[in-house]
Amino acid sequence: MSSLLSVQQIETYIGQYHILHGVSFEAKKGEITVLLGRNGAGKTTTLRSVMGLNPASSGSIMFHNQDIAALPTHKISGLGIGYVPEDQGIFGDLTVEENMKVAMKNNDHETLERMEWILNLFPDLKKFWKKAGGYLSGGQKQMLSIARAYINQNDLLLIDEPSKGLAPVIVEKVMESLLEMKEKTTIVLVEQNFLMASRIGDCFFIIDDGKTVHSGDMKALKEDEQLKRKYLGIA
Amino acid sequence: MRRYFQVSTMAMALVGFMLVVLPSIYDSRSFLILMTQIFIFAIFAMSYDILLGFTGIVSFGHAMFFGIGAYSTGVILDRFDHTLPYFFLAILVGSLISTFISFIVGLLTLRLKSHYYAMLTLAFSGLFLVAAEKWRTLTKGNDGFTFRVPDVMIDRTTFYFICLALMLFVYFFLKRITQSPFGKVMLAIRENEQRTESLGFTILHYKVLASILAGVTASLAGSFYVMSLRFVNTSVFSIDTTLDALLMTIIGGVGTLAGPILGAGLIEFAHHWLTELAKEHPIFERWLIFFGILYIVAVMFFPAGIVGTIQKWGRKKQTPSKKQSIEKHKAAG
Amino acid sequence: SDSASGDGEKKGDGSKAPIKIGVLASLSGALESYGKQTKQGFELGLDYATDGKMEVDGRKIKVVYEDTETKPEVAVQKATKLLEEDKVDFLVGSSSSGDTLAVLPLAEEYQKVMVVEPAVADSITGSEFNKYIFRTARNSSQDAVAGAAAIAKKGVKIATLAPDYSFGRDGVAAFKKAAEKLGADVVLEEYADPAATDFTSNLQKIIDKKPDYLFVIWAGANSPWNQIADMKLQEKGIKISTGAPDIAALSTMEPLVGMEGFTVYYHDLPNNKVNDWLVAEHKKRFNGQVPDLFTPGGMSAAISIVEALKKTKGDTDSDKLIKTMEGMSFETPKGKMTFRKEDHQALQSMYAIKLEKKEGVPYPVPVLERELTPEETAPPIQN
Amino acid sequence: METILETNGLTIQFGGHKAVDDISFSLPEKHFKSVIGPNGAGKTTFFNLISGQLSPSKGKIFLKGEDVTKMSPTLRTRKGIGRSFQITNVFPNLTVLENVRLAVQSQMGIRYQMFRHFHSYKKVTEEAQEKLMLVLLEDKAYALAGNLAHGEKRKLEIAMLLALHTEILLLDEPTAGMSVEEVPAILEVIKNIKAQGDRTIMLIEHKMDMIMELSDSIMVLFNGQLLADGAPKEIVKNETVQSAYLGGLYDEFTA
Amino acid sequence: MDLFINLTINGLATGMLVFLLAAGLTLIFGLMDVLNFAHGGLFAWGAYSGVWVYTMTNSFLIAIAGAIGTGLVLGFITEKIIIQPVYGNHVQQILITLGFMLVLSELLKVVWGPNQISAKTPDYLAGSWEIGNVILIKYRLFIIIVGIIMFLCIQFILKRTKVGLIVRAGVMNKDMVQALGINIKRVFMLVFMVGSAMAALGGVLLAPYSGVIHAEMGMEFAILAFVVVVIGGMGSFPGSLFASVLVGLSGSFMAYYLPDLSLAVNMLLMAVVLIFKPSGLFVVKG
Ligand SMILES: Nc1ncnc2c1ncn2[C@@H]1O[C@H](COP(=O)(O)OP(=O)(O)OP(=O)(O)O)[C@@H](O)[C@H]1O
Ligand SMILES: Nc1ncnc2c1ncn2[C@@H]1O[C@H](COP(=O)(O)OP(=O)(O)OP(=O)(O)O)[C@@H](O)[C@H]1O
Ligand SMILES: [Mg+2]
Ligand SMILES: [Mg+2]
Repeated sequence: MSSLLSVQQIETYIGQYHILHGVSFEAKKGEITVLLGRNGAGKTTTLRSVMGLNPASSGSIMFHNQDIAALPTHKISGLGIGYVPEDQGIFGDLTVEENMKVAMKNNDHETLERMEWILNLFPDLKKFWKKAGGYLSGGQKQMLSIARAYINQNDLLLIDEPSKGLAPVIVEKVMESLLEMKEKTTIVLVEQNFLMASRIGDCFFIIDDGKTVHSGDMKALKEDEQLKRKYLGIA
Repeated sequence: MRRYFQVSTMAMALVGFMLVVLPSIYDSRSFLILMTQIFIFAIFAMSYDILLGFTGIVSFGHAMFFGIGAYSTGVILDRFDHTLPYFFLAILVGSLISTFISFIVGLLTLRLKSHYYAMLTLAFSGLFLVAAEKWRTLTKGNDGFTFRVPDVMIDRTTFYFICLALMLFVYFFLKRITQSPFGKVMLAIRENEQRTESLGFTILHYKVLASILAGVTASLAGSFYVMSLRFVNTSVFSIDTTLDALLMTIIGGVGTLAGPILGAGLIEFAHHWLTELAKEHPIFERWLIFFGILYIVAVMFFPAGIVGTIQKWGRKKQTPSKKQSIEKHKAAG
Repeated sequence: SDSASGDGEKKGDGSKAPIKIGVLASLSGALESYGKQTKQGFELGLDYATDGKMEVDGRKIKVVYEDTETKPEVAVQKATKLLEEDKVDFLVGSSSSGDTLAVLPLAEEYQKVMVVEPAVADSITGSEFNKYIFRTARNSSQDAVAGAAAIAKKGVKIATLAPDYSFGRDGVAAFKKAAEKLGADVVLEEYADPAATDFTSNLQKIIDKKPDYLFVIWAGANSPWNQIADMKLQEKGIKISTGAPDIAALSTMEPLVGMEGFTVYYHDLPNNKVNDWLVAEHKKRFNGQVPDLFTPGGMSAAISIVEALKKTKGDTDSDKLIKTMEGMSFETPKGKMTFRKEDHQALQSMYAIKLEKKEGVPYPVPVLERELTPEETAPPIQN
Repeated sequence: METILETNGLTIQFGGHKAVDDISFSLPEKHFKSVIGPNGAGKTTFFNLISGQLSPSKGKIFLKGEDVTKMSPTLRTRKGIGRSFQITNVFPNLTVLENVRLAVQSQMGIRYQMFRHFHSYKKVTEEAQEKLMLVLLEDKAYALAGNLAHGEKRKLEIAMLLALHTEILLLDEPTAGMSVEEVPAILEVIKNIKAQGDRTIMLIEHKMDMIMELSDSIMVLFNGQLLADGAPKEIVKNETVQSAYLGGLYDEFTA
Repeated sequence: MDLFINLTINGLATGMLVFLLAAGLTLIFGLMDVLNFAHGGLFAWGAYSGVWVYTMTNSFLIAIAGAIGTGLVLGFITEKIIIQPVYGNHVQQILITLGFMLVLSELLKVVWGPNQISAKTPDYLAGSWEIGNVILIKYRLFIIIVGIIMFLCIQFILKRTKVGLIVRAGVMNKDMVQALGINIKRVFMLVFMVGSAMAALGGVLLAPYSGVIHAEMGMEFAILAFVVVVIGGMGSFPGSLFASVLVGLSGSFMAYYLPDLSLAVNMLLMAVVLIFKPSGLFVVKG
């Protein structure tokens, strides 16, 4: 399988801080790739660099064999990349409906179908369709954020800690939905919930101190106690 | 951090000293008047900064307090006698009225987002302007009136020293307040009101206190302003007066006390210099254009104001770089 | 040789020290055009009075112009600079009453004669007066008296409309007094927000009162003329009267063609040599433009100073100057002016006019009805 | 044991929607109670009512027998109810240390002191540093709080809460987004506090392993209503809880 | 009764004029949250360029088009140079836009001189009809109609497109909007230009209304526009319209019945509204 997204040795500065110094990873078509690492390791920054929100100052980011490292964010998104940010990025004064409307790139039949699928997945959103996003509960915001990324047909989804704040039953639904989508959409996931990551991930990359320090097959990681202890502090 | 504050205190003491010896070196009285006006506007701008920079409250009607001080002084010195005791009485009256008004306005609006405070103060200062216009028996309308000042204040050099002393006093006084625990809570309110509240601080008290502090200081500035002119008219209540304070504060650096002083100096000097140029070079006839460009350039090169931006450079040097801190982390872990 | 009283004007080498005059005017901001008129007038006046030599009794005249920006604090700063650094012997100015009032105490403090031009507030030669103040400009009361003289007669009913601030209120009070003295009846006083865009309420009340005249005192750009025309006051038999302003503002008075009023100055109204010289010289220097409302004022201020100096033989001692100037008459583009002894206000001619459309002139032109003599327009003494 | 906190028919309505619906419960002193329930069940809202961020449409709240329903959040904090926030809520442009110092300052009752320099309050700074150490954030003390990574902000939240030294701690998903590696450390902190035995703690979490390990009892909210309140073992056996909340992910607990 | 109609119609016309001036600010300040103190400069430029075009071409329609063009161009320049670096920062916005305001109004004097300039009303809009004692001033009726048309157009655009939503979303979280594939820079630019064009249009329509324009006209009306935007409710067009009409009518009636208070009427109105309904009369729902 070819890789849809290939990030090579990117370095990123935020202001005067040098945050990433050499992150590399690949996301293969049709797979779920998981980025792991402790707090402050640089996972979020990595995703933001891919999205062009914190542009990388060196290194390459290839998507569909095109270097997107220098593109502005909206163009990157336009190439078919969806993003669920860590802080959900809900527009608090807009209603759930309006939040979805802003996200929708098309208004065609397919999109409407997907909308239906999303509302079945997260019935809460339907329930609070006309409510301001800012008033939603933490978990509901998370659902809305995911829903906004699902509404368009994307080739690649970058999802930052989707399980955060979600009830176990919803986490399960999200997991199922990701597995369901993975046929058409390649997924890059940052996840602290190792249980979830290990269940749905195909391969993993561990980031520490702004560098990729390890990568491999998820199955192998699950079994490798030593590795888990070393990088993730769990046994 | 600690070192920085000491540096700034020393710097201010040095500047103070230089300003004290200045008149004996260069005794042009019109220059002294310019400096005196800078001191007074610096006080006014610092008072504004207590609101804007330290508590995060935007006001579009700060001229209200300036005007209250101005008219209290003008009216009392004109109606009664131009002696020192009456001047002190005038300052007291100005402060009391300002306290009262800022208390009321504060209670009415500080519950709300600062945005509405801004517009409501604009409304109130507008009403004061109309009142000053309409209460003609007291104020002689918008033409205003001249009055005499206490004998000790007639001499411009003496007045220069009085204003300088006052400015330094206000600076150190406000600085102490902003670095007190009280001041830290003001900063916290600026950053995140709701969180401050849940830490156990009654934010309304702090905001009202800040608003009173700012109001009284502004009123003081207003008193000395009309003392320097020996004349008062309704322009002290105008939106331009508020905007002057706002510009000086922002250009110098919001949230620093040296900023407003520097801002006042910068704007007054730039003004002086540009109008002088206007007399010699015809291209500067429209000197206001260059004045406007000055503001624009200031924002572009000193986004946090002059003092604020310099402070940021200083901080950059002081904080350990990210790499160092990570290494430390590793060594510890 | 040397006739000055010699209080230090001579330089050591015997050549005479120049006489210095500081002129304060709004050279930028909203009143810029007034300030520039004063400045041009003043320059012309000095030339005229000294025959282009720019000296009196062997002493050169030097002028320093300063911009007050129509801000009292700037005016004070600049006036102090003039007095302290330039060591001027006279102050002249300024374009706004506020600035001028703020500077009055300085004239007193430094004991220098100040010639006020063109600020109008009555209080300058009234409640805020000090003996160093002389005024070549007319004051609000003179305007009002002239306005009254132009229209007030026995039995005439007059309504007034003025902006709601000192200028308007003082003006109407003075007008009322003058008009009633002439036997007219002021039946209604309306005041509008100086920044108003809508005058319906005021005009409606005026229409309801059915006066013979509506006397308008207005300054500022948002004028009521359009709406007066739109609400057809003239068709309803209410004649409009007001002071004709400077040329730029005259062009906004198209709807008022036919109105009877007064003016301080319009270049072809006065008939005297000084004015002829002014108009000709002004055209020559400023590519064909005619002098405007406040140009002759600036010129008069200059003439008054030079005339006084001629009388003192170049002596700039203030007490001597004051004594000389009190009651002094001098020829100006507006004819003879006299500084009244009591309040140092220059009594001067004003002009009753009618606005008419003239071929080739893009604005309505004030046409002389009658020259109002200085005695006729003398305002009450208020200091 | 004595009851420290009690609610009586607590209800809040937003428009037509009852987010918290008639909840009566009581919390014994020095107890550790967890609150679980699906997203939007009203857990955070329940905390907001107790801490005073929201005021109820109906019902009463008693703290140590005193009716605090009408009190401001400020007063309640001073009376001993401290909380952390689900959505990270810090002072972004102040340093991490300053953030905690403000909490310590409040706890020590230094509020309106205007004329002494804050440096003369050494104890405050020391105490703040100590709290930062506790949550493994000491080397970020001089970073601006707004520049922290998400997990670090969560830790700062906890440090600020601890600094308040309140008798009651309301923890709203303290470890959400915290890395697998650090959760145990924070868990340790919470355990220590519990072990000291002088605090009453309420915890909202979705991490069942953590809840099972810490809780003396669990209450379950559903659609704003109190569905169950009891010992952890019993709660996880509840069928509604299993089907509508846990799903299959945590089979291990129910087995 | 006639009096009542006269006061109402003229109050309404003033209100509509205020609305035309405030509409652009409703976009720029209300929706985009930019404290643009240079907005008044755009009125003045609209008025001056419009009046100039009118004297050159003698066609009021071309004058209006000219003013709108000026507004668009100035809006482009302003957004690009002045506003872009300071989005989201009110403090910087105040300083930089006040600076730009000085530049704009002084440049007016450079181009057209410091004197006030008279503005003529086109013949077909000049004069008035008199029906009984009711006086209908043609130009004022025209203003009322233009105001209504403008309001309907804006409402239509905002309701039918996502622009309004995108702008509000962009103000809250610019990064996120971009991550959703929207070129927020371009959207802000366009909206700012439209807002500026509306300001310029307000300016050129104001000119014949008062008959004269001058370089300082901007600031005066800008403050009134800010007041209207705030009491109407930030970013709400129905709110701005309502507030404008309220300002117009209360000005007109107060001046008749309580002339002593008429100077204070706008400020009183704002104070009362803010004390009793701090979020403004209309809240943009969401
Ligand atoms: N705006 C910023 N300015 C300065 N430093 C920053 C900024 N944003 C992030 N950092 C720093 O960069 C590092 C990496 O942050 P990042 O958010 O990418 O971490 P993360 O791996 O996503 O962590 P978490 O699991 O806690 O979300 C952290 O040390 C953080 O403090
Ligand atoms: N201020 C508010 N206005 C309107 N509705 C609100 C408000 N606050 C909360 N709600 C609604 O109340 C319900 C309960 O929200 P709450 O935040 O308490 O849920 P929660 O149990 O904490 O959920 P989560 O686990 O997702 O954090 C939600 O449907 C939410 O939309
Ligand atoms: Mg992260
Ligand atoms: Mg919650």
